[in-house]
Amino acid sequence: MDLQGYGQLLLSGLWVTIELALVSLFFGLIIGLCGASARLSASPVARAIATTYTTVVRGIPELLLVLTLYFGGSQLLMWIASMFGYDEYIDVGQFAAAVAALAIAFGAYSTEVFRMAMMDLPKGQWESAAAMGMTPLKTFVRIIMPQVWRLAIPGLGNLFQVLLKDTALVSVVGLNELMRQASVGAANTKQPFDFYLAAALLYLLLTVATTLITGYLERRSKPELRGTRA
Amino acid sequence: MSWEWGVIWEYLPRLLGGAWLTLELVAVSGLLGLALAVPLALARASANPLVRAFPYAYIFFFRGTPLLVQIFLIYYGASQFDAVKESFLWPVLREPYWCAIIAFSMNTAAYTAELIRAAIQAIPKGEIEVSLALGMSKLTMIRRIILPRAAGIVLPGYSNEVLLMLKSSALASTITLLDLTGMARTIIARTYTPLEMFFAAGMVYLAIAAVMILVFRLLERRLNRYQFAKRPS
Amino acid sequence: LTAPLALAGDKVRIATEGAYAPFNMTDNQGNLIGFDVDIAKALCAEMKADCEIVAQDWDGIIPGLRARKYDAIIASMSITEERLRVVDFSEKYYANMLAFVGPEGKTLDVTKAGLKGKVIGAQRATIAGQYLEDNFGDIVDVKLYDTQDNAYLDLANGRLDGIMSDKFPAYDWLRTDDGKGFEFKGDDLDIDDHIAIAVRKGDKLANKFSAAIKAIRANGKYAEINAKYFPFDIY
Amino acid sequence: MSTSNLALELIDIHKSYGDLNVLKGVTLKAAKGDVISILGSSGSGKSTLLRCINLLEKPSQGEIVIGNEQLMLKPGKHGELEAASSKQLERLRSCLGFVFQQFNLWPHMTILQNLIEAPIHVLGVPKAEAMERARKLLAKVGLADKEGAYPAHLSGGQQQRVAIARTLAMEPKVLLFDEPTSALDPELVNEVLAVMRELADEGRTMLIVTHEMRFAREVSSQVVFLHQGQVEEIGTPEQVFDNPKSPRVKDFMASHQGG
Amino acid sequence: MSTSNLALELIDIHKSYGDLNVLKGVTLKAAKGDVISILGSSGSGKSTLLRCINLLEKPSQGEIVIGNEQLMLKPGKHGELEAASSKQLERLRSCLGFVFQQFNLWPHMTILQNLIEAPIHVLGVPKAEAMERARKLLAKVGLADKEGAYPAHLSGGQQQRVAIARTLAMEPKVLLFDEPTSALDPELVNEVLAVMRELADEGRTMLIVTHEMRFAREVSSQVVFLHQGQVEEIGTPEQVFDNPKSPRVKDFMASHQGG
Ligand SMILES: Nc1ncnc2c1ncn2[C@@H]1O[C@H](COP(=O)(O)OP(=O)(O)OP(=O)(O)O)[C@@H](O)[C@H]1O
Ligand SMILES: Nc1ncnc2c1ncn2[C@@H]1O[C@H](COP(=O)(O)OP(=O)(O)OP(=O)(O)O)[C@@H](O)[C@H]1O
Ligand SMILES: [Mg+2]
Ligand SMILES: [Mg+2]
Repeated sequence: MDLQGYGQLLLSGLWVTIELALVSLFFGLIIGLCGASARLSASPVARAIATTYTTVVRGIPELLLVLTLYFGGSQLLMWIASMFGYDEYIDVGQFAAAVAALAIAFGAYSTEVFRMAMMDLPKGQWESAAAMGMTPLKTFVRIIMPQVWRLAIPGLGNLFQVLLKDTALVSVVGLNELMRQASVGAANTKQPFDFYLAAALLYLLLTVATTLITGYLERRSKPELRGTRA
Repeated sequence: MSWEWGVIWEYLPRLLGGAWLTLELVAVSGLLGLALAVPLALARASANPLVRAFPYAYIFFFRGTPLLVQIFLIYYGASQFDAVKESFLWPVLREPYWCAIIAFSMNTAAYTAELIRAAIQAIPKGEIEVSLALGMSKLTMIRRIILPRAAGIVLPGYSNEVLLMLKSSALASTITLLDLTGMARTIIARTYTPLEMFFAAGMVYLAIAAVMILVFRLLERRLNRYQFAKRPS
Repeated sequence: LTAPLALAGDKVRIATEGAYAPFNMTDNQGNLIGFDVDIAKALCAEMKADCEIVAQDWDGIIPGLRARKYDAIIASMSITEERLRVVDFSEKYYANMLAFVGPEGKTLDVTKAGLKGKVIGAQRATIAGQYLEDNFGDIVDVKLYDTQDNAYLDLANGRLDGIMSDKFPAYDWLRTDDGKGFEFKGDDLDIDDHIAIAVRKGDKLANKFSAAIKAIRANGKYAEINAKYFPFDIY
Repeated sequence: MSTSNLALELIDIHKSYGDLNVLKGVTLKAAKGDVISILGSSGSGKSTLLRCINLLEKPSQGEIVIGNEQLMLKPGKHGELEAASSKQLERLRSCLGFVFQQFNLWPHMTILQNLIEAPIHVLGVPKAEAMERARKLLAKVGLADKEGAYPAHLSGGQQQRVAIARTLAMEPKVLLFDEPTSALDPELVNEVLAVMRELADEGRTMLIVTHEMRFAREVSSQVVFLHQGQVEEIGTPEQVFDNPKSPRVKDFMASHQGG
Repeated sequence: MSTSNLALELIDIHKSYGDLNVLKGVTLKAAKGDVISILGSSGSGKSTLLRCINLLEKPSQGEIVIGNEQLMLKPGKHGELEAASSKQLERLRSCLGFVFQQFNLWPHMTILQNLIEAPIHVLGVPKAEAMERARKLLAKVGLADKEGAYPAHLSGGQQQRVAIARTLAMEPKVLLFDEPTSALDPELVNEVLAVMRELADEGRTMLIVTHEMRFAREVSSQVVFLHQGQVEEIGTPEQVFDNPKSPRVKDFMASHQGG
């Protein structure tokens, strides 16, 4: 495989991909947690909003989300700002738009994962904490979250794999992530196979890393599996 | 920036034509992928490490690399070899339609196999043991107990996978197919109204997704009716 | 949305695609190079403007301009009626011609009768693609590709009988190893296709670019750049 | 029974699920040191009654007094009563120890962490003190060596003993047990009953829903028999077990003796 | 006991998990019509023994004879024995009815479907005949009206009765029960015991692992007491319950009488 010196370009793309994926993961997890709480909440309004959100976002292509936020985002922000008397041009950066789009998409899928995990948790776990006089917030943070987390890790790991590959869509807003760099390399050297294979190998590398990390997190979240039976 | 509704209406019929191809691609490769996924999942769940190895590698590769690369390698890659071009496969492989179907089927098979495997392993062990205790052969048990039971468990996850496949099918446009996205792009090339066209295409995707979600919900109600039916008391 | 922007002294941000050899390309250090880029630099020098050249995917290039992500597009973009609805153009900086390319030794009669039933490829979202669809769409099987390179690949793979493309990039490709065994078929098609610089509607920058283009044509700078890429004048 | 000696009082508790009236006015008093066993056939409302006491289920009507403090209730949206002040509810709940049939230990924490969690985060006990107390309780239920283990590593009987210790760590005024042994293998039941017997001997106030007749007879100061959401019979163990007045209680005793 | 009258014979069954020797040579014979209860404390190997009989667990050593046919065994990879012919294993398994503690009904099938599944797909009984037989069995266990319901809609006792009927639908030569009532609420136990008592009266050959002492005493022709993987005592119910020779059995009986 001869990359004709374009190897470092690929590596810089790989770095952008990782950066995008990690930042989107962070915000996506927050959105997912809120979404799942809303879907399971007693308030019908919160439930309706969350359900609409997951249905719509899971139903439309991520590409559309990226485009809308990147090109429409400035307009929307400026329109909002103008209501407060601020009339300057507001730019939505490429990175911000891409992260927003990816996080919104990831949030929709992870809402479902968190919801399943929360539903899988026996009701007794809430009740035993409540029966001791814990506040609902404390119960959520100290008792429920740690357990939801361990149930959700495998599902989230899968979603992260999807997210890694979805980063390829944001090249449309001018971000030089891995797939875009591969196609630039391919276009300029006329060696598409070398470049797409190289990109595939780098993605596989990320997959291996993701698998190892989720495996580690999963083990760490279940301390009782480490010890032997007493 | 002005927003042109007129363009959307003018080109809607062509978009819908593209949507039809999208549906066709998803349906055909969905079914093929499912057929491929079942044996893969069964092998992957096997106790024998030799039997597990191939599906493991297959699933690892197809889930670990972008679908775009897979399509590219199948469509442009395979045809680099004269052996392929002279073989009986060429009439199939020269068609972008079949290349897309092959790529999508193999890709979705990997994801689906993983889902089915998880479902098989989620069947309570007792239900399997009771089948053995009643004298069922392995094959009968797989056919009569394991697969029907796994089907019910896998359905919610599988509906997600089909939605994802619907959206990934947009990559068919990279190999000259005029699916919904390909059609939208071709129209954009003429009208320079990318936002309007992507919006319109997005809404068509959303409509298709909504119907699919509905169908899956009905299917789930049917397959898992034992959970839905009201307990008489 | 009419804030004053990007006049002399300000920074001018210019977008190009970076994947359209030999006009705009990316070298293995990630730098943008090529005819368009050289012209852009020459024009900026002429205008004494502080310029920055950025790479942008083709699909998002006009929306990005309109959303003020940059101020001008110098990416071998043809002036068309549809584009004129949404952006303004400077004067042309070169003239494009279309041509058919096919395998050496196979006859490809590029008349309506001769092309009947053939499979011809072109890049989507290009003048060539549209010309092909408009003029031969009813008789040939048109295949549209995301990139020109994919079209070349399929030509080499035998899925295509020929390609309709912009002439100059094809000329460049025919000189590479991959292009061996292929040749232009028939005469060039001059369809009065002018390549120019796109700016936002109403932006005075267009006039400044036009003036600068005239100036570099006059002072020999243009010819110097032209000679780097082609042995004939492409203006 | 003087008022100052009152540990728990339930007045006319009603509860319905939709059309189903599960509790139809239950009144019950427990003085400090009382051990009250609640019997009744499946579906008679025993668990529901217990869960109403600390508002895990919301009663439709009734009053609840814990110690000398009345739980303030207000009508909620769906016709049932809810706590008027969540502060008060949380405080009163921490005075009521509830031991579940399914243990409900927190699987992600060690045994010791299970025991100190609520004292620290609800009562605000300093960590060192909470740990000391927890270790004493573990010794008491015979599990001193298990403090670092996770719930998944214990047998059912051990888990239930930890659950009891966890409840005791809050030093509750009243202990509520909902069939604490029925999720256990017959062999493990005795472990848990032994711990409960000890608690009764210490003079703790306890309400116990159980199917262990022999145990109930031994430890209870009062036995309550629930039938279709009402108190069918109440009295000393001798009265209820040996001379029940109600024919329904007679039947029940006949089918459960020796079973 | 003449050979032709033999229903089941186990000869010197051994089983270990890694270093743990769970069964250390168990020999047992059941003639047609015998009802053998297997007692023993938790962990003594009762379930393991039962599961070895139909090779749900693979024994490390031993012989198994069902009716007049010996189950052919061959050494497997990890030192344990496995069936030499899966055909024979399947056939012999269909002669052994196994009733699990956890019922293990197939939740996606109706009660009737649960009953006809194995007869049709293992024995090849025509569907109409299988249905007719299934309905008779459902009537026998008192659930004639439930054939269209799904398992989730039945109470535990009803589910266990369906599980028994499903096993009977195969017309097995020997019935094996592993604590068939211990997953049930005390109220529901009697339903299931009643059905089992009836089967005993019909003269079925049964091996029953149970903690229901009264029941074991009533229905058994023989009682086997397992201790640490060996037969500690065997005899008629009178011998084992009232005059056990082994001190270990004496202790066990003392702690279980009346419990
Ligand atoms: N969440 C609920 N929704 C509807 N009905 C319920 C609910 N919880 C309990 N019930 C019904 O209320 C009645 C009383 O239930 P409860 O659990 O209090 O009985 P119990 O006396 O504890 O029985 P058991 O001995 O079986 O535990 C039952 O008929 C039950 O079906
Ligand atoms: N799969 C296994 N791996 C390792 N050890 C096991 C396994 N299954 C059972 N054991 C061990 O074998 C021993 C006997 O278990 P078995 O289930 O046969 O006991 P039992 O007599 O049925 O007890 P119980 O009355 O509790 O059901 C126990 O010590 C148990 O821990
Ligand atoms: Mg109860
Ligand atoms: Mg057992």
